[in-house]
Order: sequence, then C-alpha cells, then structure tokens
Amino acid sequence: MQMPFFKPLSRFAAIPRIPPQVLVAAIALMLALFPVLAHIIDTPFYVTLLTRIMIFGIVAVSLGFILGFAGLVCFGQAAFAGVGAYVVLIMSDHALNGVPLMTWPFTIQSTTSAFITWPAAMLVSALVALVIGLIALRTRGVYFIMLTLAFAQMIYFFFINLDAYGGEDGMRLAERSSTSGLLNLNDHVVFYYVTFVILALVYIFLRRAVNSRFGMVLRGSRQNERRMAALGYSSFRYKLTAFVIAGAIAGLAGALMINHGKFISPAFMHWVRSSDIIAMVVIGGTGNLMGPVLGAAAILGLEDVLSGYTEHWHLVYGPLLLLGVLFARRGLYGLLTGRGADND
Amino acid sequence: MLSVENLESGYGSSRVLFGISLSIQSGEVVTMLGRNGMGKTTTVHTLLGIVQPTAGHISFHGQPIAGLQPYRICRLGIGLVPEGRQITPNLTVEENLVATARGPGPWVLSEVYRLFPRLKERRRFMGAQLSGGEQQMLAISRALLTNPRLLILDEATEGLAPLIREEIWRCIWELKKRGQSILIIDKNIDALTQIADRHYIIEKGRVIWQGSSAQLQAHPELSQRHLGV
Amino acid sequence: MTISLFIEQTLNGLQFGVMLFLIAAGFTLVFGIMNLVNLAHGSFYMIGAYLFATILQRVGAFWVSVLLAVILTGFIGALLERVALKPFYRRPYLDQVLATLGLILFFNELTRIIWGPQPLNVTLPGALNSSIPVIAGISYPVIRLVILAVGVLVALLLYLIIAKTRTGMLVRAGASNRTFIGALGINVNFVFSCAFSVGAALAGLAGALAAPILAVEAGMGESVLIFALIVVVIGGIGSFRGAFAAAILVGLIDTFGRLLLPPLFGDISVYLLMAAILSWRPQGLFPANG
Amino acid sequence: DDTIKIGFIASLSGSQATLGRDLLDGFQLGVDSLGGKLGGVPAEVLARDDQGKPDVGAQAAQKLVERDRVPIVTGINLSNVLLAAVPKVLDADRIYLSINAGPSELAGKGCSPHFFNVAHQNDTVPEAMGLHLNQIGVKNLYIMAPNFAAGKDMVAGLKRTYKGQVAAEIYTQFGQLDYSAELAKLRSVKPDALFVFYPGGMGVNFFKQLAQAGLKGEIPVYTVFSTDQDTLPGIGDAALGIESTAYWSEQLDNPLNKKFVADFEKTYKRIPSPRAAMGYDGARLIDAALKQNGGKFVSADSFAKALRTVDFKSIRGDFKFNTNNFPIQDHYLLKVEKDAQGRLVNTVVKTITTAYADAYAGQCKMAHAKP
Amino acid sequence: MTDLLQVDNLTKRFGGLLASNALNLRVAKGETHALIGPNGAGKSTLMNQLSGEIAPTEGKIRFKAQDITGLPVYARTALGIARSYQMTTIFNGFSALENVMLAVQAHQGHSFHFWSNARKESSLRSPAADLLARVGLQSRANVLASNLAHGEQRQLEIAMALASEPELLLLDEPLAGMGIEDSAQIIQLLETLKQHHTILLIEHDMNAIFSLADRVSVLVYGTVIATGTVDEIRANAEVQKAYLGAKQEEKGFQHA
Ligand SMILES: Nc1ncnc2c1ncn2[C@@H]1O[C@H](COP(=O)(O)OP(=O)(O)OP(=O)(O)O)[C@@H](O)[C@H]1O
Ligand SMILES: Nc1ncnc2c1ncn2[C@@H]1O[C@H](COP(=O)(O)OP(=O)(O)OP(=O)(O)O)[C@@H](O)[C@H]1O
Ligand SMILES: CC(C)C[C@H](N)C(=O)O
Ligand SMILES: [Mg+2]
Ligand SMILES: [Mg+2]
Repeated sequence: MQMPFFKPLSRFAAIPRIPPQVLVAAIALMLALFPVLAHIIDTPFYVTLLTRIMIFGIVAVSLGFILGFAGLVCFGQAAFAGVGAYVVLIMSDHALNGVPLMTWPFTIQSTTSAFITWPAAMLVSALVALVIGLIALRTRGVYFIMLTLAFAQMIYFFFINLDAYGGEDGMRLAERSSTSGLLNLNDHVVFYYVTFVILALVYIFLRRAVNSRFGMVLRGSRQNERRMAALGYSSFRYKLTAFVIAGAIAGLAGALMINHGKFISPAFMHWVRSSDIIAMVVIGGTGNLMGPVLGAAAILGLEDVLSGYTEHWHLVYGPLLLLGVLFARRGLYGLLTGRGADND
Repeated sequence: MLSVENLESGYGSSRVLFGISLSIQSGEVVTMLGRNGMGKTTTVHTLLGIVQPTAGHISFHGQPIAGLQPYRICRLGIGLVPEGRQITPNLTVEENLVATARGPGPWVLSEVYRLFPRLKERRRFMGAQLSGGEQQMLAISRALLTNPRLLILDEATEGLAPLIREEIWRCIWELKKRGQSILIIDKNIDALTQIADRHYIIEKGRVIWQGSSAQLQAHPELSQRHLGV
Repeated sequence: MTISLFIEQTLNGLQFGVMLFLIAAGFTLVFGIMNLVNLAHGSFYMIGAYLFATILQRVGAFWVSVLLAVILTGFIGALLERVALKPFYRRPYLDQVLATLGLILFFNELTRIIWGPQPLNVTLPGALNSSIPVIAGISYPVIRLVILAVGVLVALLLYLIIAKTRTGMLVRAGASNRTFIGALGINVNFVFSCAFSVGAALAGLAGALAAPILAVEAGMGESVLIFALIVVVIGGIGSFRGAFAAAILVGLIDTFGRLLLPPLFGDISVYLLMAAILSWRPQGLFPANG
Repeated sequence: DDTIKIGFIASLSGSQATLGRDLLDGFQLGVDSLGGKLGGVPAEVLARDDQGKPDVGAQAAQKLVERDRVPIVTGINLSNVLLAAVPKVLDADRIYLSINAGPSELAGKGCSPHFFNVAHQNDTVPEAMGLHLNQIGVKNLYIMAPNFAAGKDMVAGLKRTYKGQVAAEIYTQFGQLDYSAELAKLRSVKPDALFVFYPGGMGVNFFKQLAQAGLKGEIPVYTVFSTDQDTLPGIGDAALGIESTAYWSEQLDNPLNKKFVADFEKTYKRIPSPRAAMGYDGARLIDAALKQNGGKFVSADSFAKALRTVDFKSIRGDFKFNTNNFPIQDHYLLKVEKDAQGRLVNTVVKTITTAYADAYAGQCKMAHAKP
Repeated sequence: MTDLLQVDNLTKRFGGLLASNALNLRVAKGETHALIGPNGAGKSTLMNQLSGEIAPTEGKIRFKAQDITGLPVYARTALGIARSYQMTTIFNGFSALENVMLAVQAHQGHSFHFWSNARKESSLRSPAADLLARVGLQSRANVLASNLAHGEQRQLEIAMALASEPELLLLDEPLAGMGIEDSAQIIQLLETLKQHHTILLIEHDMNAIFSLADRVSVLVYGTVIATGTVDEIRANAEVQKAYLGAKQEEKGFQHA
C-alpha cells in the first residue's frame, strides 16, 4: 500500500532551494528588464508571448487565490475573463459605431476609454461571479466543481447565441482601448509594461489579502469548515467575497486579453480553457501566489515550444502533464523553493 | 501460534517500533499495555501488513507473514477490531457484517446478533448513522465473523457505555473459554488483569516488561511507572 | 407537436439517456466508489468505438465485434489503471483531474496517429442498418432500438450485481475504508482493478454502439464526458439508481429542449437542469450510495 | 535568405481535421511537384493546427508573422477562424492567400488588396445550388446548417438564388453530433427537399443518421461542401445519390487535373477532395507569382500585384480573380456515385454556371479595383 | 437558580428512529451538567441540535431565555455557546497559536480586513497566547497543530472553544481515546473551567463524571429518564439497569 517508488520529486535533496523572496524578486526583475533584452537580441515576438503569459498569469493568480487559499476549485475562471473581454469589446464597438449602449430608460453613450471600460469589465465579471457564487458556494467538492463548470458553459452558450456580437465566430476589437493620450497601448512594449504593472499590483494586493484577517478566515475554511462555523464564522460570506474578487481580477485580465489579441470568441470560455487555467495553478503550485504565474509561464512556454516541433505535440504534452502532477506535488514553486502550501 | 521477533517499523521517516518481540500461544489471551503513542497500534498494523516492517520476523502458525499483503494475512486467520472502529459508512449494518464474513466457523450472523441485539435492531441502518458505541459493536462483530484463529482487539471498549463494556468483557471471557486466542489492547487494566494470561508493556516502541497477571498485580509500581495508573 | 413527433422524440431522448447511463455507470464505479475522477473515461468510449469500427471492417459480424471491442477496451482500462492511475487513488481530486486531462490529450493524439483524422466509416450489416415501424407512421432506426435495449439490460444487470451481491457490497464499500477492508481479508486492489476495467468496458460498449450513429473520430469522448459527469452529479455521486434516473432525465431534457426551446435555452437546458437540481439538493437526487 | 517560408494554418484536429489534412497534403503535393521549390526557391511550409477554434488560429497567425516572419500565410479551412486570423497577417503587412474559406465579410466592404482567395467565395456555391433547385422545381425547401460564419453565408447564398418557399431554416450547434431531434422535426414537416451544409465530421454524423432514420429515400437531399472526399469515406454508402454543387471534382476532365488526381492518389492512397485540389492550386499560384517577381518576396504590394496579374493555369480550368481578389469560375452539379472500382466519387452531372462571380465584389472599394 | 439552557419537548426523527424523543432538559447557569446514557441513546444528537449542526424535527431550544432553535451554528457561537467535538477538529495546517488566533478573531468579529498581516497583530496574538496558557499549551504555541500529541490536540480544542468567552461549553466525550495520564490532565483543566463556565458534558468515563458533575441527566432512547446529583443518579435503580450495570463495571465479567 505504501508507494515508495513514487517519491515526490520535491523531496530529492539535490535540487537547490531558492528562498521565496529571492524567487519573487528575481521574477519581477526579469519581467521588468525583459523588453530591453528582447530588443537587444532582436526577438520582439517574445515580448508578445510574455505579455500573453503575464495576462494568463493574472487569470491564474486569481484562481490560485480562491483555489489555494479557500479550496474553491472553480472550473469557470476562463469564462470570467471572457466576460471581461466581451465587456470591453462591446463597449468599444458601440463607441466606434456611435451607437449608445442603451437608450431606455435613459441613454448611455459608450466609450473606448480604458479608464471606463476596464473597470466596467471588472465590475461585470464580479457581478457574474457574485451570481454564480451565491448558488455554487452552497455546495462542496466535486459538486462545486461541476456547478462552476455548468455556469461557465451557460456563459459560453450565451455568447454563442449572441449573434449581434459574432456568435460562435467571435468578434474582433477594431482598436485598442484609448487612454486619453496617456499611453500608446498599440506599442508592444508599452502594453507589456501596462500588463506587468497590473500583474504586480494584483500580486501585491492578493499577497496582502491572504495574510490578512480575511485571508486567515479563508485558509481556515479550506481546512475545516465545520470548525469555522463552530468558532462563529459564516464561511459563506468570506468565500463569496473571495470568489467575487477573483472574478473581478479575471475580468480585468480579460480586458487586457482582448486588447492584446484584439479578438475573442466563445471558444475561449469553454470549460477546457478553464481547465488549462487550473493546470497552470496546479503545475505552478497551489497555496501560494507566485506558483500560478510560474505555471502560466511553464504551460504556455511548453505549448509554444512543443507545438513548434510537431503537430502531434499533445502526445508529449499529455503525459508530461500527468508526470508533472505525479512528481512535483507542490508544483514548480515547491520544487524551486522547497516550500509548500500555507508558507507563503 | 504467533511469534514476533525484533520487529521494527514506522511511518515515513519517523521510526516508531524499535524491536518488538512477543508471542502468543493457542488459546491464550495476551494484552499489550502502555501509554498513548507508545506503538501498540503500530505493532498491530505491522502485524497485519498495513504498515510495512523495516526489520524483524513475524510468523503465524509457523508461516512467515512479514511483507505479505494485509488481505493475505487476514485470510490466514487474524481478525482485527481496529482502533477507531473503521466501519464502512455507506453500507448497512448487515452489509458491513456480510461483506467480509468468512467461514467456516462458529460465528455466523445469528450468533453475533445474539451477542449484540442492538445491531439486529439497527441492521438496515447505514454504518454512518450508528452511534459511536453501536459502531464499536459492529466492528467487533465484523471481526468475529471472519472466524479468526487470532482475534485482535485494539481499544475495543472505547466509547462504550459501562453496561455494554461489561457485556464485551463477558463475551471475551466466553471466547476465551472456547479456546479463542486473543490479543487485547485496552485502557481498563483492572479488567485485563482478570481476563488475560499474559501482558506486555510497550514503551517507546520496545517491550520493557512481560509477565503474567499475577506478576503484574504483584508489582503495582510497574503500572504506576509505565501506565500512569 | 404531433403525437408521432412526440413519440419519436421520446425514443430519441431515452436512447440518448441509456447511452449516457452506460458511460456514467462506469464513471460512477470509478469516481463514486474508488474516489478517482477519471476524465479520461471518455477516452474509453472513443477507444471502444474505434476498436469496434476496426473489428467490424475485418469480421463483419455485429455482435462479435461489439463483444471483442468491449473486452479489449476493458483490458486497455485495466492496463491503464495499472500503469498510470494507481498512484492517483490517494491524491486530491484536482491532481486526478489534471492527470487524466493529460491522458485525454494523449489518447486523442494517439488515435489520430493510428487511424488518421478521417472519421471511420461504420456500415452496419443487414437489418441493423434500417429502420422499422414502431407504431403506425413512425419508423425508427433499428440500431437506436438496439442501444435502448442493451442499455436497459445492462442497467438491470448492474443493479442486481451492485445491490445484491457481495462483490457489489465491496464495490460500494469502496474507498471509504480501503485499508481496513483489506485488513479484513479482501483484496481491495484486485476488486478495484476489476471495477475499473468493467467501467472502461461499459464506456467501450457505449462507444461501440454509438459508432454506427456518430462519427468515429478523435476527441469524440469529450462531448459525452461532460454530459456523463453531469449525470453522475445530478444523480448523486456513487449512486447507480441516481445515475440511471439522471441519465434518462438528461437525455429527455436535452432532446426536447433542442426541439422546443429557443436556441440559447436549448443549448443550456441540461446545465440549467443541473444548477437547479443542485441548488435544490446539493448532494444530487439520490445522495446515499446504492 | 535562400528559402521561402509559407505559414500554413488549418484544422489538423477536431471535427474539421480531414479538411485541414487535405488542404495541407494538397499544398505539399503542389510544392513537391515543383521540386520542393516555390518560385525557384526552396520552400518551407510551417504547418500549424488551429483546432477549429478562431482564437487558436489568430494566435497561430500572430506567431507566424511575428516570430517566424513568414511573408505569406495560407491554409485556413474555416471561415470563422479566417476572420479572426487574417487581420494579424494583414496588419503586419503580409499576404494572406485563402485556399478554402471565403467568408462574405472579406469579399465586400472588408476586402483587402493583400487578401486573396483562390478557391471560392462561400455564397457562390450554394447560389449555384439554388439555381439548380429552381430548375428542377423544388417548391418547399428545408434548410439546415451549423451556426457559424460559413453556415450563414451558405444559407444566404442559397436564398439569394432559390425562388421557392423555405419550410424551415435550422441552425445547429457547430460540431453537433446527434441530429435525431432535428431529424424527427424534419420528418414531421415533410418538405419537398432538404438542403444541408455540414462539412467534416458533422456531415458524417448527419448523413448516417439521415439514412438510418429512413429519411434519405423519402426526402431528396442537396448539399454543398459536405459530400466531398474529405467526408465521403466517413459517410459511406449513406451518401450515394446525393447531389451537390461545386467548382471542382475529382472526375473533372482536363489533363492538369488528371495528373493531379493521379499523383495525389499515388502519394496519399486516397482520392483528393476539392480542399486538396485548392491546396495544390494555391501552391502553384504562389509559385507562379513568385517566379514573376524573380523568386523574391519584396513587399506585400508587389507580390499582390503579381498574384493578380500572373498567368496561372488552374487545375479546375477557367479561372481568374475578380476585383475583390475572389475567383470568377464555373460551377457544376455533382452526384455521389460509385466508380468502376466501387469507390464513392462525385461525378459531374452538368455545368450550372459559367464564369460566375460573387455578389459582393461590387461593394469592394480597392484602389486597383477596375476590372 | 436560573436556567441558562432550556430544552423543551425536543424531538429528532431519523426516518423511523426517534433519536430525541420529547426531550426536556434544563441546564442551570454555572453548573456542570453531565449527560450519560447507553450508546445510541441520542447524546451526540442532542449536542448537535444544541450547537445547531442539525435541526430538530420538533421542540424548542432556549438559551438565556432566547429561542435559538432556528439559528445557524455561527450565530449561536456569537450568543455564547461553544463546543468541542467527539472527534478532534482543529486546523491542521496552522500552528497551535494560529488556531487560537483564528478563534479570537472570530470573537472580535472584524474579519473583512484585507491589508494588514493578521499574524502580526498583537490584538490577536496576546489573547490567543493567554488562552493557550490557560489550557497549559504555552510551550507548544508554535508547533503545527497536526504535530501535537492527541491529548494536546484536545487541549487546543478546548482553548479554541474558550476564545469566544462562551457562557455555555458543550463537550462531547473530551476524554475519548485519552490515556490515563492525559485524562487526568484534562479533568484538571475542566475543574478550573468549571469555575467560570457552564458546562454540558458527555462522557462514558464514570470517574470523570462523578468527580466533575454537579448534576447528571440520564438519556435513554432519546428521553431524559432521570436528572439529579451524582449520588442520586448512582443510587437510581433504573439508571443502574439501563446504563451502569448491576455492579461497577470492571468486576462484571467475573460471574460469567
Ligand atoms: N499515520 C501515522 N503517521 C505518522 N505517525 C504516526 C501515524 N500513526 C501513529 N503515528 C505515531 O506513531 C507513534 C505510535 O503510535 P500508536 O498509534 O502506535 O500508539 P499507541 O500505543 O497505539 O497509542 P494509543 O494508546 O494512543 O492508541 C505515535 O507517536 C504517533 O504519533
Ligand atoms: N444522521 C443519522 N441518520 C440516521 N440515524 C442517526 C443519525 N445520527 C444518529 N443516528 C441514530 O440516532 C441514535 C442516537 O445517536 P447518537 O450519536 O446521538 O448516540 P450517542 O448517545 O451519542 O451514542 P454514543 O454514546 O455511542 O456516542 C443512534 O441509534 C443512531 O443510529
Ligand atoms: C468549404 C467549407 C467546408 C468550409 C467553409 N468554407 C468554412 O469557411 O468553414
Ligand atoms: Mg493505539
Ligand atoms: Mg456520541
């Protein structure tokens, strides 16, 4: 019954350990300097790739927050991001065509301004998360997973049937959000740094949150919900709050995503995409916030490399995923730092 | 029938048993005594192959059993009443009993129902719905129904009401009269000294004393020092 | 809606339902009982379909091909359990989900390499490939009636085994007390391996029966997988009765939903059903095991 | 650089994978038939899988132009993927040459001097079918298609020429597997005829189920793009007798085509589909245009000019680009029959239109746009 | 004597089984009230209804004269009821101190703080440290809860229950699975708690009951068949027949 053969990789003593603070600083520094480096060695494409990785990193961190600290395995994080993307798209579309967002009971004109559309994306995603959370958080474990999956699929089909905005085919964003002339978002490097700053802010905020009183309540209810109630906590409210925060952050990532790729289709909101996000979190390491970012980088990077070699790259990627889960129990973060959950 | 020599084992990297040796003859009732966390349950688990021994020998009826799968060891004739009851929550009482029953032998369903009429009343209940004490009765009955040559009771009277506990001692007494070999771990030392033939005191994964009930009673300082009585 | 349309749709719904049950039953065995979330269960469905199509091309006899495909799929299931899934029994759900997601990708790619991207053509021999009048005015495909019959038969058989036999008890006892059931003389590993490969075989059966109706192609497992998952959850994890009831319910709702509801609601009817049922009963319809 | 890189995106997995595979195989055969060179320069085809998903296709296109720096991208089979991916190519000032998908959006107002389609504009093929249905006197037509860009184009094209009544217009989910509910509905309506557009795996499912339900004999079925060699082997005999319109067939009788079909069969052991044919044509068109420019891709403008002006012999016979860079070509009525070896093939029944242009060219306002 | 807890006509039905059967119970302020009875009599079920984890079929529960029958668990805790479980339930991933800090935080009720580091807040740390000291765990404050010995975990659990400064402590078999030494330690702890809290205690360990309890209620088949002082209960013939056995337990088997 013992399984000595499958010793977790992180137990092997030979791997050098990096202190978490050093790791975080190194990653931040590397991200901050990367465009300069890319410019020097003339590989601007990697600025685009890294922007993408950071955007997915934001989605993954938002999931890592609720998954690792509140134990909420949400199969709809990509859908929240998708909603955010559609909000920016639809608002911009209306603004560019001069069609008001609504005319009754009063008229609201739309805008392409990032200062309005991005918060709007967060708000709408948060609202969607609120509604879903109110229902799904009444269940636990696999039932919760399945309910979030069901709601994500409903969102997916909602957009498939939204013919006015492309339906199944998706829709293009004609131009990136405007910033009142502050920044030129069309510039790859500017956009890169905008993404980087947002990722950093999200990371810092969540990092504070998980160690705050609120975060302690989340961690407690992940470990023992029954006990939390006996202590006098209504876990539901805290989990719902966390769920909504995660939804809002994913929505913000969606706003970045549509600006980055200038295209969104419902396919992005399919449950399989959400499972990609989960893979990022788990492969990166649950129970801390840098893990999901590492996971996003590892998975998107691997995809980029493998798919360059062969169209049959899934043949390699699939088993790699399995082996990654099997051996790196605490994820890349655990592998690098020797730390596991709750040591953040 | 059972002989254990220099048994060592543990969990992961932490060592718990440091060379346990003991033996049980046919028809004997033997106890393991000791304070919390000294390795009594671990010894039992190692005997049954639930925990793998890292050193030492175990033989049952002359056959070496160290390293065998638990189900094989059980089939050789060891019936376990595990610590913490470990009954199956999603089977009914009767299914819990039938699922692992094994013949031939004196123990059949009607016989255990005679022993614990309460179980008969509850036989259509799910295991999870039983009270703590009822679960304990179920665990004992389940072990008896495997018709074991050696019965192991690990804290089998824990959480039982005094009346029932009394009933269990009476039952063990009866089993002993029928020639059943039994290994008991329990906190009720007074009861044990009356029922058992021999005792082993375990401390920090070693046998630090062994002897008969009379010897144990003759040395109250032993109990005081090693058992906290 | 005319009576005949109603009857035909009911048959369609029931047929889809039993199909889902065949897949969900295996999933329930593995998930509800051994506590293993095997998303690659849909791959067995696909493998069953491919094997059936390949064998049928060689052999030509329908039932022989079904049987062979089912046995082979069961065998592949046993192999997979041994090689890849054993270490995951004691892992959290999340690890299982990801690992088996990886397996899905692997199997899809492997079938694509072996059989190519072209869907396989399955032409049924003789009478199976026709339709027969069920009641006045409606003829219905024979193969769909066969599926219906086989599904109901398997459901009955499973019910008897699970509810009435000692094996059934052990299977139900399942993961809840793995260690101590073992210490009481049961070879739990063996029981689990058997249950796993029976589950795989059932999915293979579903695949073989679906092959004549649907395109046999890589990735065919995932679309049914989600519905099978929904069935398991609506029914209550680990409950066969629940899975059967839920499968029929889902089959009917989906079929009629697509006919009667506006497109959006037709598409999401099953998801709505699940959300409604779970917010009413968070443990599904039949929460107890059995 | 002494090689020319061609970015090639197509559905290599998913329900449309046979289309992607045929496009790629045809294109590769075209390159191979030219000695592995295009315009006299060694060619490298960078094939990418879009999985049938627009966002994946767009992502692939971006990578091809930004990282691999390919001057020309081609391949995409699905219109919705194309619509998402093409801007990535055009924004980077490269050429996109479509060898299959021909959505209306890119033929009219959204046309571009750097976008070409050597295969078809989606609407034209069902337009030909509409004409045929009028000729044979269909009065009450039941229409089914998947709910995505091409599906909508197909129905729009059909309805542009078809004069009879429409009994019902049903859009199903893209990638739907089981059509039993829709078939029951169809049976209850009892129309004169059925028109469907179900490419790839969807077609395999649909036609098999149609036959099993006993509806195939009862209601005549007409289709476009759904009973070609990329789906036909999957459907099997259930496809026998179904009529479709197309601008190319494996049975088309001209020497260039005969050589292509024979070469393709020899290399890939199967009969080519129109996708394979257009892949082949696409490779040869690129070759011709590059040759005209001396084997060099200097700029998108100069290469586009070459594409428009080069004298290019298509294996389908008469072909030329319209002002919107979409083809002007003939359309035929095809019918699924068995050939001498008992294989299912699309025989040419008759010609329906000649030198037919799409309906959108007039809306295309490009600088060069004078016929 | 005022009654802190009043249970009237409480009935809980599990299918056909009456786990609580028109049960009446009074727990007076300040007393230590023991609940004994045969296995399956419905003691834990009563406890669960008092704490709010399961809802009664019928009947009323009043605490400090307020009807709490329909309140959720956390709301009852806020009113001053705390419990320990028959099976240890603590936060295994936290240190002993963090376990208690979380309990203290619950009592303070300010948990929607997102920014400052809770582990460094002295308003949480010092009360938590005091509580650990009260149960005798001060030296183990930084040990991960899962690494504590069984007895220590029970002590920790009691410390957590105390954090809410409860008026009523519900203790379900606090001595279960405990060695003789550990038991003695817990009994000693309960002796001191007695002075400040009202306690409702379930135990099968008669020595503990007889040394701790002010009053004892005997539960049989979901009904209280007797309530009285320790001596009254010990002498009660019905109780002997239903629960204690004719003689004191340990000697029982001799005549077999
Ligand atoms: N699963 C486990 N993993 C790690 N350590 C364990 C495990 N089970 C027990 N231990 C440790 O092994 C030691 C011996 O435990 P064991 O359960 O054998 O003691 P015991 O003598 O049966 O005590 P008790 O009287 O409390 O039942 C203890 O220190 C305990 O903490
Ligand atoms: N969830 C449930 N469903 C059905 N029956 C239950 C449930 N919980 C408890 N019971 C039944 O209610 C009765 C009372 O159980 P309870 O756990 O309250 O007993 P108890 O007095 O605490 O016993 P013990 O001293 O053995 O712990 C038992 O007969 C048990 O079978
Ligand atoms: C030709 C068809 C098979 C495909 C269609 N043109 C599309 O864009 O999807
Ligand atoms: Mg023990
Ligand atoms: Mg109890």
